[in-house]
Amino acid sequence: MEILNVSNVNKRFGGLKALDEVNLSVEQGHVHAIIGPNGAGKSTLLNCFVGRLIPDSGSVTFLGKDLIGAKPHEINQIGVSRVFQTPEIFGDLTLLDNIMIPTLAKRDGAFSLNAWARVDGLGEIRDKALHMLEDVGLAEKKGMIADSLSRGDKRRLELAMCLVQDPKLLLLDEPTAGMSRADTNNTIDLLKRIGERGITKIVIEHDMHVVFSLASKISVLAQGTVIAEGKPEDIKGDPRVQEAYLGGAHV
Amino acid sequence: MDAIVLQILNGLDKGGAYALIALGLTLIFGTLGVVNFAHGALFMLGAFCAVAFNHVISLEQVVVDPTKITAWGTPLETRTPYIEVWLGDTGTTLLNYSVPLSILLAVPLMLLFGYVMERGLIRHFYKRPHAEQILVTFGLAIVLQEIVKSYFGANPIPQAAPDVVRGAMDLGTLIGFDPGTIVYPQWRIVYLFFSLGIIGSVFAFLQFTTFGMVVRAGMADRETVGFLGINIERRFTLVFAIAAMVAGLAGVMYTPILPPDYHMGMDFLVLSFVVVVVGGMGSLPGAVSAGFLLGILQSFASMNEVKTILPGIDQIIIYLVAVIILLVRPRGLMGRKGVMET
Amino acid sequence: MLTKVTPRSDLLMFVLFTLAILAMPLWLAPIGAGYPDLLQKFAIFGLFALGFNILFGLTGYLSFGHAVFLGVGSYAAVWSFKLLGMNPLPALLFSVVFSALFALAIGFISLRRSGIYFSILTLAFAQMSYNLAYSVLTPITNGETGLRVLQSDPRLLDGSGSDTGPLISRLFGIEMTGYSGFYFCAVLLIVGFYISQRIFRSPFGMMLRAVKSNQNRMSYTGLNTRPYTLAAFVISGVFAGVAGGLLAVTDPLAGAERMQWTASGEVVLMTILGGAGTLLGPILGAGLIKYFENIFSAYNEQTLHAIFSFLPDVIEAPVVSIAGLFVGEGWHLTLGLLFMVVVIFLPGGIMEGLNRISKIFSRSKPKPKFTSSSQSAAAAE
Amino acid sequence: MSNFRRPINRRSLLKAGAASGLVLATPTIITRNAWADTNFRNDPTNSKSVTFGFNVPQTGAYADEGADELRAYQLAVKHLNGEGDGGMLNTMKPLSLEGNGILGKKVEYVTGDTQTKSDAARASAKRMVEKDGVIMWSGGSSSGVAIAQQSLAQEMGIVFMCGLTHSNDTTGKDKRRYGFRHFFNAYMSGAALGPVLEKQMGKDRRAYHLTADYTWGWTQEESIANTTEGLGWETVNKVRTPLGAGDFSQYIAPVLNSGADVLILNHYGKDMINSLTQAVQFGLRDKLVNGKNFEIIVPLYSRLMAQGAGENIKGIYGTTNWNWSLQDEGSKAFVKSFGQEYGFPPSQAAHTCYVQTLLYADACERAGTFNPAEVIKALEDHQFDGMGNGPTLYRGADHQCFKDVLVVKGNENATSRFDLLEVVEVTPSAQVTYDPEIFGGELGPYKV
Repeated sequence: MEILNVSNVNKRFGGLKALDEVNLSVEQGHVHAIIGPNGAGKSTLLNCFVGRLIPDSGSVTFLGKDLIGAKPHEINQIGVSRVFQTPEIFGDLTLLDNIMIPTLAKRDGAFSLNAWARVDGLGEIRDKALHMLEDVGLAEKKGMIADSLSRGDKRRLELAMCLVQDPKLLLLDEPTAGMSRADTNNTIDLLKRIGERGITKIVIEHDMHVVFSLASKISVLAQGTVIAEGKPEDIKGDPRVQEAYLGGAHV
Repeated sequence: MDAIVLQILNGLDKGGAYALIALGLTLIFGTLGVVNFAHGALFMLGAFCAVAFNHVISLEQVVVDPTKITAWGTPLETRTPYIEVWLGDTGTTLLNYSVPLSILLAVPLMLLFGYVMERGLIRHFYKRPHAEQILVTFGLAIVLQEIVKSYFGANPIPQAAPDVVRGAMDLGTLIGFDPGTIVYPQWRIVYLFFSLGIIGSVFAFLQFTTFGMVVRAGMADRETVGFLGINIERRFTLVFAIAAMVAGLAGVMYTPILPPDYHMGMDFLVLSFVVVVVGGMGSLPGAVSAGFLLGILQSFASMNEVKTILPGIDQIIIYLVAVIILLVRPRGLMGRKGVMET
Repeated sequence: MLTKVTPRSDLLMFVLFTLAILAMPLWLAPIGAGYPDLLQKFAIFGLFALGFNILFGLTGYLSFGHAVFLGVGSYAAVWSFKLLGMNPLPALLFSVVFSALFALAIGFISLRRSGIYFSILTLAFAQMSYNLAYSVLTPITNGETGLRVLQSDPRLLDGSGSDTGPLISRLFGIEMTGYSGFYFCAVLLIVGFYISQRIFRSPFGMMLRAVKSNQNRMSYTGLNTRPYTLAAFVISGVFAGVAGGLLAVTDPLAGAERMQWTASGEVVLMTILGGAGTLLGPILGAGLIKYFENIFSAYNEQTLHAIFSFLPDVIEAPVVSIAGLFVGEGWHLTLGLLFMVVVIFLPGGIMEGLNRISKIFSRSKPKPKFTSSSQSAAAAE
Repeated sequence: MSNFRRPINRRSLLKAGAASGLVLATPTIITRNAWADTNFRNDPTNSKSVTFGFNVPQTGAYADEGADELRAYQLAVKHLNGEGDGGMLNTMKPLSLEGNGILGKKVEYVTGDTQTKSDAARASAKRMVEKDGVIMWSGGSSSGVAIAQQSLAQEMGIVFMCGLTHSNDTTGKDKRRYGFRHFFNAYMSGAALGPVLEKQMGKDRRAYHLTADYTWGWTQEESIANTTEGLGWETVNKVRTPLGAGDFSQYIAPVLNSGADVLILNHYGKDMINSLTQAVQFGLRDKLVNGKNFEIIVPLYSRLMAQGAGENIKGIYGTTNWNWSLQDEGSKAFVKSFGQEYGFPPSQAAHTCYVQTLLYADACERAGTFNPAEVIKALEDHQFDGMGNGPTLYRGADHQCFKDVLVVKGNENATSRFDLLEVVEVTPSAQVTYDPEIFGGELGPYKV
């Protein structure tokens, strides 16, 4: 079943054509990787999915709902979560708070004037958040201030913040960039485990090791257009892809 | 028609003053990222450089005549400035030019003060939240003005412009109006050209010198410049000193228009912030255009014809314009994204 | 506040706070602040700062025009006195309604921008209100002289003209001046503190901290930041409105100068001085500034000579003249120095100072960084 | 009267520490009874001294004026206690004071800062009443603040002797039984100026008003316009300017071509200094309009304003309550006494505050009690002389003093830096007296 449909999306920045008639179809339960050289428009495309950018033309639908013009929080509320290239977390709050906030957002919706309850009385939410922290291996740091985490831990925290919401579609913008090999492998394991929950994922990634360990389908973006699409093994051998990368990556 | 020309002239004149006062403030915002609530106090210190200079050169020789008694019971004193006693007519001329001459005092003094202030205080607040910058600079402003008050008192101290530019001049005759219709104070015209000159120099300095290029690069991206091995810190100190000097010069030259008192900085503080924000944080051209825009609009809003239709409009025009501009243009006229938005 | 925050510790804090406030006439008397008017001001400005802190301390939005709600609350209360009579309850209701409406309107527009742009928008609205109230709105505000209750006002519930006594607000026959006025304000301060405490510990409060921390993440987490900030803005506006209403209740007069930018700046200073984002800090800051304003300004040469009379004359004269720079007409200087000293050495305000002191006494306790609840981290700031 | 009002009898902060326990322990029943008809708040009967409160602007634009007021008050207290040369106690007629304090009690005082803000002034006054136990307070430099304190005085039952306040409202629509004003007002300024303006500028003039946009400005504009229109002058325009505008050029520029030949500045303090300085810079004084010299009038003058405006005041007409150059015995005695204490002559603000303090003290002495109801009656319709303004009446109907008004102009040949104003004419009090009914208002009860 198709979960996300992108058709004929165009986006210009001044004279630069960032996205040129992009078409994409993401199937439920798949891990769909988007690869391509720097400046190919990968992040721009992701921004069009979450309401950060509005395409000049074309349509983006998620489970039949039009995403264009919708606000970021509305898009999240219908089941799309995103991990950023540089982790976006609540830096001055504790790890536990960082997880509890998305948990509450899932339960109470985009706004709730819940000023009379006590956070420390929210047993169920708290347990769920603690559980999530354990899942990503941050449980013993739950009382720490998020800004004091290492970069890798911050990424894991952000991932946990998205996962705790049980999204239908998870967008990952270079989830392992800047991580050590060991951390990268941990993250791959983690993402695979999520796969078992049936969360559809779109991954932007440079690291082909990550791409080929995770992806069930790959789209290659170059200069704003999709130049190739298919299963990992097909893409590996595609000459257009190799040309696009000019041997710059270990394909 | 002549009324409108007069108000445009007045608006330019006001705008020049606003732009000049806001210039240093926006320079500090843009380069150092510091919200400087002591900027009004720097303006006031500049004005008091003129007062102090005048005090010094008009130090009086006091001749006491014990045979005559004043009404309040003290011996009669005859006072003559030393400078006139020593230099005669030259001394009188120097006294007459006290305000422009005090620039000579204000430039080194304000540069030094800016340097000390940045090294001693501001530097430690670059990374601190804006709220704390506000508190510490506001505290400094109060301290400065109280020191000035304890020495000079609270009452305004008049400073006269030199005789040659003290009166008004008939500008209308130059552009074909009837004599006596477009008459404008000469000192205000001097001030307008002075502010244009200072604004121009600051722009030229930033545009055409290597120093200026580094500072502009630093305004755009501080970390990168740091990576290039350039000591941006020291340059920022100088930028702060220059900003203090610009504020001080604005103050010196403003004294004949507005007799200075210790509180004048606070009176200008809010206004200069509005100008800077309407122009867009950290944008020099923005601050200058906002200064002129607000000046001209304020002049027009004060016209009787306008006030009869919209009573009280002259009282709120500055703020009303600020609200409208900020709603239409989120970062003011020329602000950059992400500056002072958190 | 370094220990774990629990419902129990909050209750303890609330009870201690209540006792401390109610006993203020006793323990403030030795430092010369135990007289009704200043006690009322402590309570009222404490409430004002408490409300401001809900906006600024939690969301980080620095309103530079918050005094407008203080002014609106005062005007609304005095109009209630004029129209309905001297009962403080309808007056406070008026204050709440009007300050909430103003806050809703101003917040709706100003919150479209953030950072310094937000600050300037709020400042602009407050200055417009102040300038208009002082001049062209005189029929509503009575301009410079200030709005007062007159014998000729309708006062529907009191019955006009039947009462020729002084026009003082009364609740069930109790005059809202003097110590009874203070206790009325104190009760509202305690209620305000309770509400503030609940908000701090609630999911709503956590969301407000999230706004301060990272708005981007918030919206990608499915939370709409605008209603959160607007709700915080209105709540804190209503706190200010009630404070303004109380100013009118204890002294039935409302003047435009309450809305001037200096008044808005004052509450910012109170909050930061005490410690923004902490529960008690803003109240301490408010108390300190009001104490300076009323007590330090009252010293004069005569009182200084009396204080230093134990010194020999040779020393006394210079000591008095130096001390004179900082009190009486120089009290602003002391205030300015205080701001600088606090912010340079105690970035977290007075509360940080208190925390450091309490740390010295409790070195043996475990590190505070690993608290198990989110709230303690913020409360310990 | 409610049971909740308790008079607090602590005199000074210094003693507060020791005394606080006692005060709190005072049984309510006693204080309740103490608040009977013959008693009053802060009754000093059982004390060896009485305390006055001097509430003056110590911060803000009027701080220097406040400082001068405070000097005068300190001098007045000295004289009342029999120290110094006695000043106007030597010239005051009739005189009941004996130089031994008041009713045998030594006079002490406390001070406070009004900040020239109503709220701050009332807070400071309440401190004096509630904490320091003052029996009277005085001071101030602005009408709004004076009116705010006056109504507080009525609520508190403590007499307030106004400092410098010039609005008609103070003793007009906002008059209070517990408030008294020695200073003159806008109406009297207008009435006094009229004849002089007629003599100096003729009957055919066109006047342009710039008016500070608040109540004092409006009452002065009205009073002056009534006078000048009575002379046959035409009023070209009345323009309201924001308080504290700083730069008034946008309001002054249109005057040039309005056809007016007189500019009337209804500004006070810094506003007046700025608008006058700027008007002169616009060349208005050098202008010839309709064949006449353009003139500027500043209806209310003070020495501090004259100092602030410097050269620009030369030849400009206005009125003042008192000037140190007056040659009557009272003025001479006061100037000498003040000058010897502080080294320079007093301002009109200092004078009015000094006189107010003496008048209050004298009224207590005459009433034989500090009970405000009796003191007020002693002040009402009291006639006196020798206080620098000639024979004066404290009118009971509105608590306004009626005395001669000085029309002055900026001195063109000053002999010293204090010699700024030249007295042109002393308008006799009969010419400035008016019917109290014209301003309405209600004084309120004697007992509160």
